[in-house]
Amino acid sequence: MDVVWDFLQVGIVGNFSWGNMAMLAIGCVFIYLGIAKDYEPLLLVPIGFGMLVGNIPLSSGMNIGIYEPGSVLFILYQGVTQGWYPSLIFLGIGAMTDFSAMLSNPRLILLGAAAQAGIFLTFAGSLLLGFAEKDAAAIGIIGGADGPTAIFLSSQLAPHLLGAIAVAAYSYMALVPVIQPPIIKLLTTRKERLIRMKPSRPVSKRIRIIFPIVAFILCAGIAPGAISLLGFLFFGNLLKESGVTERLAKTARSSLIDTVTILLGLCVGASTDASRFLTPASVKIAALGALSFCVATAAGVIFAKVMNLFTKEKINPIIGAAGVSAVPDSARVCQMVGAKEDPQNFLIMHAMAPNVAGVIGSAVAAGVFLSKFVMRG
Amino acid sequence: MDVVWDFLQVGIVGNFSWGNMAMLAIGCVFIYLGIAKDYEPLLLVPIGFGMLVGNIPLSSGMNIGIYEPGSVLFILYQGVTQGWYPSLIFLGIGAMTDFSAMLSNPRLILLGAAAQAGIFLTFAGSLLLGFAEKDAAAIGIIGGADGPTAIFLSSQLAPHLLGAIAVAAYSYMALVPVIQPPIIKLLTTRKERLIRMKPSRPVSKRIRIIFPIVAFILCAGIAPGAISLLGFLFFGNLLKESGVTERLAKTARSSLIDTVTILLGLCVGASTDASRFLTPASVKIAALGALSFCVATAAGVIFAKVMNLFTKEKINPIIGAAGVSAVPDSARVCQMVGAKEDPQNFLIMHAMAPNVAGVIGSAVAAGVFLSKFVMRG
Amino acid sequence: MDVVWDFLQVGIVGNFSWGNMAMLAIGCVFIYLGIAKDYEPLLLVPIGFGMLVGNIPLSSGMNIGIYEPGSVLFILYQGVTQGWYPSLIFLGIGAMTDFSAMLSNPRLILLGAAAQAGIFLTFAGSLLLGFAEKDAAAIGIIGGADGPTAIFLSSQLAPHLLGAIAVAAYSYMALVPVIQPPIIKLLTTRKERLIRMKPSRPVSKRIRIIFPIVAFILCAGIAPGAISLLGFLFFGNLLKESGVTERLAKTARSSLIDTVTILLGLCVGASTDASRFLTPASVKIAALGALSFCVATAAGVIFAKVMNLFTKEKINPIIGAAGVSAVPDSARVCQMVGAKEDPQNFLIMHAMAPNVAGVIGSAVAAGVFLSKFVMRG
Amino acid sequence: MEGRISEEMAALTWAGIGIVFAVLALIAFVISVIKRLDDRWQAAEAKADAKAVLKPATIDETTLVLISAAAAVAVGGRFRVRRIRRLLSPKTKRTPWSAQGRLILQGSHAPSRQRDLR
Amino acid sequence: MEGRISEEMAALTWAGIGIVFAVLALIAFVISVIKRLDDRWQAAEAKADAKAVLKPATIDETTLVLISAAAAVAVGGRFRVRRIRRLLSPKTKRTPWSAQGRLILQGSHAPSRQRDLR
Amino acid sequence: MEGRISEEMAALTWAGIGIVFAVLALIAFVISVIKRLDDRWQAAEAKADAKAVLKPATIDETTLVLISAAAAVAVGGRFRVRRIRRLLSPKTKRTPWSAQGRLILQGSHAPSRQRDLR
Ligand code: NA
Ligand code: NA
Ligand code: NA
Repeated sequence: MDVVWDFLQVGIVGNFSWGNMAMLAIGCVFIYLGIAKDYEPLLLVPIGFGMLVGNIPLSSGMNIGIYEPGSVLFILYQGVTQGWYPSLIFLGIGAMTDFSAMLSNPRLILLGAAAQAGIFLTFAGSLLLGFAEKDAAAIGIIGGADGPTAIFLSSQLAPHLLGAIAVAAYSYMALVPVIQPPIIKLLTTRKERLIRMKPSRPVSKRIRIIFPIVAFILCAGIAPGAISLLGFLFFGNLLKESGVTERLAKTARSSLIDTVTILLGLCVGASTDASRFLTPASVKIAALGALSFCVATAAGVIFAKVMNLFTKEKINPIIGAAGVSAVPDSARVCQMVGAKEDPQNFLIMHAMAPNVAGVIGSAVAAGVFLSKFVMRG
Repeated sequence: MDVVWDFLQVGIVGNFSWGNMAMLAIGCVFIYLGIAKDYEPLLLVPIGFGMLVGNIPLSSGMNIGIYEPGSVLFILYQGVTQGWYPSLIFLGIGAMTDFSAMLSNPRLILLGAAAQAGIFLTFAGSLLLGFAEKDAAAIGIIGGADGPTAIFLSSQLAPHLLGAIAVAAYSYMALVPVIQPPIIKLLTTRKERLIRMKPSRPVSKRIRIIFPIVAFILCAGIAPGAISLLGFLFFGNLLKESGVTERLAKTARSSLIDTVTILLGLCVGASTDASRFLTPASVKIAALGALSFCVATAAGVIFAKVMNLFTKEKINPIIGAAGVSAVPDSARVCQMVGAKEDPQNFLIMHAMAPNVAGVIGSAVAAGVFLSKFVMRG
Repeated sequence: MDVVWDFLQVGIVGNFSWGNMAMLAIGCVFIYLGIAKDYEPLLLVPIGFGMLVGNIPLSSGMNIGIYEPGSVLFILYQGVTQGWYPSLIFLGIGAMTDFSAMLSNPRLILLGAAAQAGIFLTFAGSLLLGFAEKDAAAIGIIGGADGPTAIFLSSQLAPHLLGAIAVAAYSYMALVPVIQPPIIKLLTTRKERLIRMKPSRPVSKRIRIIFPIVAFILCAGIAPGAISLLGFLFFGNLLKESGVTERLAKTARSSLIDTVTILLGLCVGASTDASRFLTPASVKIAALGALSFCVATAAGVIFAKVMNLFTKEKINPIIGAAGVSAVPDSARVCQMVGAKEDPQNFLIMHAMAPNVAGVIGSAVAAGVFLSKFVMRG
Repeated sequence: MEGRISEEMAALTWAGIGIVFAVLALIAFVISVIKRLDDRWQAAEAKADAKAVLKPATIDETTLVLISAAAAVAVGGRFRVRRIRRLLSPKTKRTPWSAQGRLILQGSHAPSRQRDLR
Repeated sequence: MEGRISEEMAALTWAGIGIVFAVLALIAFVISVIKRLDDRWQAAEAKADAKAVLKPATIDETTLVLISAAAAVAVGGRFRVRRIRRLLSPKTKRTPWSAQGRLILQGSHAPSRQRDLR
Repeated sequence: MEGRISEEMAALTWAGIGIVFAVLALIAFVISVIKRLDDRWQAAEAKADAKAVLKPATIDETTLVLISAAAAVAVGGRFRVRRIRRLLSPKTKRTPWSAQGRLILQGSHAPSRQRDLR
């Protein structure tokens, strides 16, 4: 029975590790949260199953593991490490995002800018915790609350932290309904939370077509590092809004984004091999990520209150929290928090404005880091 | 007219070969069988046309042939040689397979295991016919009656035999309705073929969700070589069953699997260049493949009879033949054979159990060979 | 504020160029023509936005530009430079093209052959203008009025001219309704334009299935250089006509072709970096392209008139213009021109015959050039 | 017959059959165990369900809010949502990307474009 | 004009036109021949068809069996299938992957989930 | 705390916030300007539209021609198209690939196969 014995050696028997067992358990928790709690299932289920795939104990050299060049997982993982899965996901997101709410009330864009403060303060915090500069930038972007942006920036600046950063980003995005409400309540008075905002006016088709073109040139002209993300986001949006390329937009927002989501989730999950993932750095990243989300939420809310000091038409500061992006969960959270005080107050329409602006904002922030750090090295 | 003459030299005039003509004819036969006889048309039509594409006589050096690095066909063929087309097809198959029949009556899984004996006996037979060890393993897997598994294992262990193995595997899968009935009848009595089985009970959603997770960990833990196949199969199935990722499952079982099926079929067909394909080895492989199917069918049927010696609720041994996989044709064959004796005997529901178990079984067998031979090589 | 200043240096501030500004303007014009004028929007909108993406001024070394190995755009652009995007588009076109009109009246195929004279005369013209032989061949193919063919041939023979050739080809295809009518009128009498043609007879399913197989073997046997294009075109058509692979044909003509169209358009546009595109060569190519279209149109019309000298059933020479391909715009133009003289004269059905024959014709022409020039070097 | 089978390969032949058998038998066994557990869970749940006879909500809260909001904008006054019938499949409900699309759309003011995101 | 055309290239220009013409003319010729053959086949088939006036089955046997099976399970007794009308397109009938899905589903015992695989 | 922040990195922290703010503020400003321009355009267009009370054609000319052609073939005589109602979405109208498919199909003589290209 030597044959059987040798055979068992290459599997769990010969490579057992408690780290892998822990990661298998975490994978199951991710799947459970996705299915039973309905937290971002399109992300948590693939990532969770990917964790299982990446943490089956096995001998290396079998051309199976995601870090073994030539294996199927390694090949599919290249879309992550080379950064084009995130770009294609942004293409699909652009083709499904309606910027009308934002275009109708442009001043709300500033809330989406304010919330990105979380990114840069976490960057500083990461430096304080001893991370290298590039790593700190990649960790900071967790505060952007945008999975594809975080993965893209990590792939360019800190590939060795990609798994930890992606897992942290998606975890906190899934936990938005838990994290944000207490912070919002802490920073606002009941009177503020009761503010009703005027229903905004419709936006003409012409503006919706011009917007992606102009916004792309502005963003990319100033922060060219954002081209690989915003180029695709605004391209997808133009396909959607042009009215003559609906066929392409439909494919971009259905089979194309679905395919990439499946592969991205699976590969990101599979990259969390215990020996690479269960490290002190991952713990620090998790802590910094949580901090990042809180700071971003607070920054958005506080900035809304500041804006109210200078304008006549008051903004309900709750919607500042939607500036973190995490589309559309964080806009839902705003609606929920507002409705607790006044069930007839429909904030979600207004919250979509900072919400989508936050996506642009974090892509610009990623562009800033890329311009700074890729050039140097 | 030198120009015209030179031009003709690079085409059929300068490179005529009877081998290519024969392969063109075989390609036409494949297309004919697919269209007129409706034998597995989704596989035979692409493979058949691929044979035409791969056997047009031409001078090498034009960057066109599938074996010329840089040509379009070469690039698309990489999905086959690197093994990720089969994995993606398994993702789609997982997203369209309902394991309910099997979960409802777990003991029928053993029939799916028994039929894999064909794989290992053909492996031994190939060694006897003088094939090298790795080649013999790849040839043996034809008995698994599962195209993607056969292609995946060949790509890892015996790339030079890939065309012959894939063609043999798909040919016999198409011929299942011809091969299996006589064997079944030979090995069973009329009384056995008349056995009626109880309609099985429905399975809860919870079990259908837990199954792909648990089954993956068990299979991959013991036979990690199967990860590249079963990881994708069970991932696809989880996407289907979770109820919250239907969107991803739908894309996996429609545009994703269709696209890969088109490219895989075309490339496998185009890889059967006459000079590589028309060899004694191919003839041996064809013979071994036929043997393999027969042994697998017999093993499934006989094992069902053995199980009947020990259990009270008798199994109709016909459904043992469905254990070879070749989903769903071989389950249909079981129904057909059973209905000849008793038109009111609905075996197909029960036959689906060993049928899908057989898919898992042959992937595990592939994992066994991978563990054994990749490590050494 | 050194940080801000350094940051601005990598963007538009430090890399401003009037060339890029001009290209941004041209990109906007393309988008405008696509959306407002409805000229081939599925091509002009992606190419136009691609021009924006490729002409944002930025410092090199940021891993963003389409010519920087490793950047997202570079990776996606490989489908163009390696030539497999055009092949996949031909697969989709094959799966959506109905060759019935042509099969019903085979002699009209010759009109599709005549119009390809434009390709070879432009090839000669390009040599006269001083282009190298390979470059001249790639420029000539613009007269084929078929985007994927032009891109494929350029990628193989003249990669440095790919952007200019693709832009010229698509521009003139969009301008077909402007270019063709005066030429048609110049070369035909009113009496000729009034010729009515007999409605053609239906074609049996059997013939529609046999056609792609036979036509592929004939074309590829004589001009094997066309395999990478016609292999996919006829394969797609077989999937469509076989009746048993509708599922694959549907994916090929929807999500697959859409995805590739998006990426091809974006990348071709992004490859028109001002420093590479705004050159005298591009101006010459634009002029030769226009010439090419005119010659092709004229050749088709004149050949129809020549055919009328020898046959009894007269051909309306207008439909000769449809031989340039530019499917289906140029067939529409024929209908339009004919209807001006006699609104009850339905030429479009007849014009589809030379129209689709023209696609095959230009692919064969590309095959001729490939056979000639790739072999040599 | 030119080839021969080494002892190791012969062992592999039998071991292979055994391993495949063992893995599938293990799966069969584990499924049986889980099924037995599941039956108990289901029985327990059935009991619990029997007590909760309340008709379950057929639509989630966010959607209800959005419909109310849309109606509020359209009607411009006070009103009550009495009954909501779902026209689209309930499956889409849970997918964030499409939900995002839907939410954004509904937050927008171009109702005639809703078709786009279907 | 800076460039010039070598003799070889001039030959290629004319040869190219000729080759394209020849290939397409050949295709046109072969199609004509095949069409003539096809006309004869069709005539022969039409004759044969005229004899076989039997109304063709509108549903394949496997499907009939499955419907019978489903009914048998549901009704739990003996019965006869009198007439079957197809609700889905008959095209799907022949595609193995989807047929697989359909078969497996129908072999399953969760009829309410059938929607998933459409 | 093991790490420390260099002066450059501290500057980057604040500059980063500032740049993101500046870019988004610029977008907000440009949108406002464009919106104001658009309002004027729309007002001008509304005036122009008010004059043109003509009911617009609901179908493009090519399609009309094709329908006429098809009818001419079918009826085999003279006739007049009185009214055309679109059954498919008007969006498909503009996509060349699908239009190609449709046109070719309609140019073909196998009307029963039209389903394939939808
Ligand atoms: Na953000
Ligand atoms: Na099997
Ligand atoms: Na052409």
